[in-house]
Amino acid sequence: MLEFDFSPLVESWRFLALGLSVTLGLSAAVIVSSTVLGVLVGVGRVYGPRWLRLALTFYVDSMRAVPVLVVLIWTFFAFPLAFGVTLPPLAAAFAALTVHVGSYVSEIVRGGIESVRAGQMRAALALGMTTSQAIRQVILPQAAIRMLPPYASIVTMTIKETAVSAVIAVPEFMRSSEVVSSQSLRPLEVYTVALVVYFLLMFPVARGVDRIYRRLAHLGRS
Amino acid sequence: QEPPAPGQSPRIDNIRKSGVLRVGMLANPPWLFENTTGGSQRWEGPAWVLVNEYAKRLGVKIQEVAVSNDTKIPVLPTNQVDLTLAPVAETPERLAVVDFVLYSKQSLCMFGLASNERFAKAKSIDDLNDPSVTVAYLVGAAQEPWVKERFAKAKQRGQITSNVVPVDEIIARRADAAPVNTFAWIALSRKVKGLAVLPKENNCQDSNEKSQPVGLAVNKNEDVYRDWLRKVADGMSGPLRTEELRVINDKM
Amino acid sequence: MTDAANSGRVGADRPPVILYEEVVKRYGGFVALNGVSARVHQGEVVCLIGPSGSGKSTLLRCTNALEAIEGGRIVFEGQTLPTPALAAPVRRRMGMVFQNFELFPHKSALENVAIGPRTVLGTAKAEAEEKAQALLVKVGLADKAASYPSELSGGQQQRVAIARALAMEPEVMLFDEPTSALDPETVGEVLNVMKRLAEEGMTMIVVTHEMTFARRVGSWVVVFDKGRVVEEGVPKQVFEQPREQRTRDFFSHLSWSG
Amino acid sequence: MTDAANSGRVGADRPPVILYEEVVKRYGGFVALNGVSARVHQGEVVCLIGPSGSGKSTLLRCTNALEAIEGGRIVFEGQTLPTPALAAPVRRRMGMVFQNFELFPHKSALENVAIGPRTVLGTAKAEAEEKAQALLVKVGLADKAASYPSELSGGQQQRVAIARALAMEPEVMLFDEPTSALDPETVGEVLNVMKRLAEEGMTMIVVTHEMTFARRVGSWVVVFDKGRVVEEGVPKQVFEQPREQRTRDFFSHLSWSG
Amino acid sequence: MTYDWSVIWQYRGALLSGVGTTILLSVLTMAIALPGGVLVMLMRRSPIAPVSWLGAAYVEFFRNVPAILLVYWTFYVLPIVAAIDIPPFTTGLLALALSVTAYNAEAFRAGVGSIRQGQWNAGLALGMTRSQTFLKIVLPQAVSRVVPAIANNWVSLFKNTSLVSVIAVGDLAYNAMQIRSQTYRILEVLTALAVIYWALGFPQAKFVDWLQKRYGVKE
Ligand SMILES: Nc1ncnc2c1ncn2[C@@H]1O[C@H](COP(=O)(O)OP(=O)(O)OP(=O)(O)O)[C@@H](O)[C@H]1O
Ligand SMILES: Nc1ncnc2c1ncn2[C@@H]1O[C@H](COP(=O)(O)OP(=O)(O)OP(=O)(O)O)[C@@H](O)[C@H]1O
Ligand SMILES: [Mg+2]
Ligand SMILES: [Mg+2]
Repeated sequence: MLEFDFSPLVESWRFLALGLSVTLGLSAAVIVSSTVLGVLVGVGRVYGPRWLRLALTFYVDSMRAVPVLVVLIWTFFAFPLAFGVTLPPLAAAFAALTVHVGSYVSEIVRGGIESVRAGQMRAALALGMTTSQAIRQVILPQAAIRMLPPYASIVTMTIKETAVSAVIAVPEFMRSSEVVSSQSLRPLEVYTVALVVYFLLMFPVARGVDRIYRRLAHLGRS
Repeated sequence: QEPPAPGQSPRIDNIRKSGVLRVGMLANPPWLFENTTGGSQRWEGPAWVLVNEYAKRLGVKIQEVAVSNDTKIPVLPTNQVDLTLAPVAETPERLAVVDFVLYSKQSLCMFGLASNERFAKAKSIDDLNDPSVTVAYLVGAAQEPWVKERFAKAKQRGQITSNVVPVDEIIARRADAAPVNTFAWIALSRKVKGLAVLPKENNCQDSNEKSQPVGLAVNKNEDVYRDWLRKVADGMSGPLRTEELRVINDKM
Repeated sequence: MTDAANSGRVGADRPPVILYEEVVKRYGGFVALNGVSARVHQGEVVCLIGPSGSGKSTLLRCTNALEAIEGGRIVFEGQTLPTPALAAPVRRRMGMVFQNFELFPHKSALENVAIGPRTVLGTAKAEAEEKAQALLVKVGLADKAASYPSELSGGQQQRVAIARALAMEPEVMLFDEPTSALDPETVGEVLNVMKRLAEEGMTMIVVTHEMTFARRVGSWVVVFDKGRVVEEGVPKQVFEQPREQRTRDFFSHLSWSG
Repeated sequence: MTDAANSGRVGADRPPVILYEEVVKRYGGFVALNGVSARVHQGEVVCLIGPSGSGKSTLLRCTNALEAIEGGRIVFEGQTLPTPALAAPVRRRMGMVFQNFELFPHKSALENVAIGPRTVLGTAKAEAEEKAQALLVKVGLADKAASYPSELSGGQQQRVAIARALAMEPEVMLFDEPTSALDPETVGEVLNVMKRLAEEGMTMIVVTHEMTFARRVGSWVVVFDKGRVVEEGVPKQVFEQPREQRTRDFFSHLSWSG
Repeated sequence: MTYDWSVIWQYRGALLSGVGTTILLSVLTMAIALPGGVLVMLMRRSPIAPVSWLGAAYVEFFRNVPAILLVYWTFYVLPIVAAIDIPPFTTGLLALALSVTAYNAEAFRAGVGSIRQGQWNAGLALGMTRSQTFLKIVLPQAVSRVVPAIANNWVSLFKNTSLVSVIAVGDLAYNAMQIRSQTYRILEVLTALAVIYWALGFPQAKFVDWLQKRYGVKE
């Protein structure tokens, strides 16, 4: 039975904190961009012309089929070959995660929109609104509230997926943990702490969104 | 050594034009040590000294590109970096894809838990080549082909990670023995108690197992560029050795 | 339509606000409207009655160009209705009230009433809200302006929905079973508001199962069955001397007399 | 309860099947039943009427021990009701019919009717289904045995629900607004079935907004308001000479007379 | 860079065996996580506070840690702190099953919760006990509503099996990494990996959509 020694973690706390801040920053950026992408794709899949719906469906289903790890490494290596531009690891991770998470967001957006009763669209149109006014003013705000609980899972999923970007050496928390573990030769301690840190990061997000949702739910119930 | 004149190496011309030298970084002490505990300097070690010399002579800045065990070689053919500074050992497999600029060497030892019967009863590294023994190695590292050949009779476990030493495999008794280079062993034995090493003589420092040169890697077929890098490295062998010893003594 | 068919019809001399000519609507193979001809004159309260599934709601949705028709035509103020995609300008001149209220749950009562003028007419916020408040007063909900739909009873929600439709100053109001989703006790408050509207001269088409309302407030009753007009006439005639067997059948199902 | 209060009450001489004594039921701080005392004799059809939220459904749920009460007691056939956890044996002696039918959507009409005896009494399949078929005949649905609830109209679903409750051969039937979720045209078919049951002597408690039913079929009417019994009496008296102002208020809200 | 796609054919054996392991791992994981999910869901619904609290804690924990760390931790740390030693495949299976159980429990809970209280009351009113009502009335209805969510979990699981590669279980991702490290044909290998996952996963995703249409909650 071995003793645990957490001192390398304590000594490297600044380095780890830097990694954590990259994790948080990357997660936040990916959440924002994939939300924008997801809303566009989701709205396109519900209201778009047929060819667009087919194309977007193909994109979404492909993303659901392929592990994020593969998307990530592929983006990192294929992008320079295809476009002749190298992407630094952070940018590659941002792009790959946005494309991947965005497809999941779009599914939620689509579900949210479709769960709003058809009568709401009719009521808006009956007032003389155009379809796009109705979508923006009536359908999306309600869909947004209904989307909150699954959206919380998306946020936690995003945080988890940023951890995978360690494979292309994005200097986020997982990667800093790897560096500290490999130089201090204390992987067990480091990864145990990482497990706890990730939990502490995600749990409040999930609970917090849940609480907000409970307060807002009635505004989305038509 | 003056860098080759313009027109001789497109790579050097590009580096000069962009003003940056793109360098793939991954810690691997003692050659490249990453400071994770604060302090003024992020990187130390002979590799870092060497790359600074390159940058100075070319009159450009260093642009760090983080790499992992999975990406340190492939970033070269895909032209994401101008050189991979992350210390890499020269192997025949790698030589098919990249060229090396060598400035050091390493040998391997095998370590295990002192309390592990299968490891404790082995007198020499050869005794580990036995069906009852499980040997761990790092997938994608230079040790991989060596382990597969040297311990052909043993059970093998390849670990996919950016670790330098598969110490978790040993501590968790997932494997009985694993390779470690002579320098890392010094640090390992100091930091993790209860380990033992083979060969036992002189705490494994004289091991000749899998002696192989270590250095940095560049894309293949860029001979002018590579040759200039090699000349500079050869000219600095003294200072590089000193820095290597300093890191071993101070940092590991 | 012969003059005889319009006997006793008030306002039949005026030009029709809405004219249905052989309107046909299909859903896949199912014929929901099977050649409907009818007219609505200015100031009339036309009540549509008939069994479930007979096509009453469908006719209202087509009237508001929420759905395209497959045959015949609907003329509104002398103009044939455009296809749904181009109908926004027409729709803003008709008010529509739905069975399930369809208030916007994320907006307060006041915002629900103001959103039409704000979004569609570009009315300034202050002006739209002032007018909305006046309409809430009119439907007896002056004190509920800040409440959200989830905080209102069914009857209150439906009155907000009426105010919302009125905010666009429509030339005609379409009601689709406005009281059938309500608690029996709150039906009255909504019918009272509708009655007052009728008395002010609003042109209205009302799909309803409230026979008392049709009889007392309606100025013309149209009986539907299987996507067709079975009978029409002034309420007194339709309710007391129905000409058609199908009308009598419908009435006999409707009121339980044990 | 004085004898005067029972004047004209048919069957008041027989022992009560259900007796409510100062029943109190709270939801958090909200008092849903605030000291309800009443009785139901064998063969009576007791109609509970009153405004929405007055506690009628709550009383029925407590009667069936689906909810625990906080004060007073409910006596069924001489025995105080047990807590909900122990009430299964009592519940099988009462039949309950819900506003939203609550048929089991994954079972056919026949299986819905047979599942009670099968699960609770352990009746053999063949026997249970034979009896279920007979009950479906009784409610006029002989040909719908194999249909699933989603394939039935509202009125048909409610009749299956009644048959399902009857399958347990209950001593009393509890109805909670059995027709208020129905299309106006199918209300009659359900009321007819209920009327026939009443005529066969079934003891019934009926929460209803169908005043015609209460007046013609009910043998005793209890008026609720704010968790209390406001008035009770034979239908003729309650409807024609209500003693209480609150009863009159309720009636005036209920029927719209413009 | 030139491409050499022959490596894919050359190593087809390893890739196929990886596919086999991936499928086997997914199937076994689900086989554990389905009853496991029901069990945890029942715990969460338990009237006994500590039991339901335990169920909730279980779900929250396993949904809020990266699966890759979970796999690592179960494999390397658990044997040390708990002195139990589980072979790699079993460990991967265990870690995945623990995590998928949490997701399944949530799906079941949502399914059971979506059944109206009225259905409970209807069962109880017939004289059924709570457990009879649950088994005969609520659960059968919940199951069909849960099918799409479970199918979705299955698709995620199928992809997440790639995470067990960190503990050297010979699944598709691990074998592909091995081939890559031996040939340095990273783009070819990764492309093949993506194509294989896509070819296996795409039909599954479509199937889930179909299930959703057929059995999804419509109310
Ligand atoms: N979107 C639709 N797709 C297919 N069929 C439809 C659609 N809308 C209505 N129908 C069918 O058209 C017929 C007429 O429906 P409609 O809603 O107009 O009847 P209604 O007279 O308003 O009945 P109710 O009194 O029940 O509201 C019904 O049989 C209905 O099933
Ligand atoms: N589970 C519950 N939790 C909290 N409050 C409840 C609950 N059930 C009922 N209530 C409240 O108790 C009061 C009585 O409800 P109940 O359903 O018995 O009324 P009701 O007379 O049946 O009305 P309705 O005619 O609308 O069915 C209502 O104000 C209701 O909000
Ligand atoms: Mg309708
Ligand atoms: Mg009720």
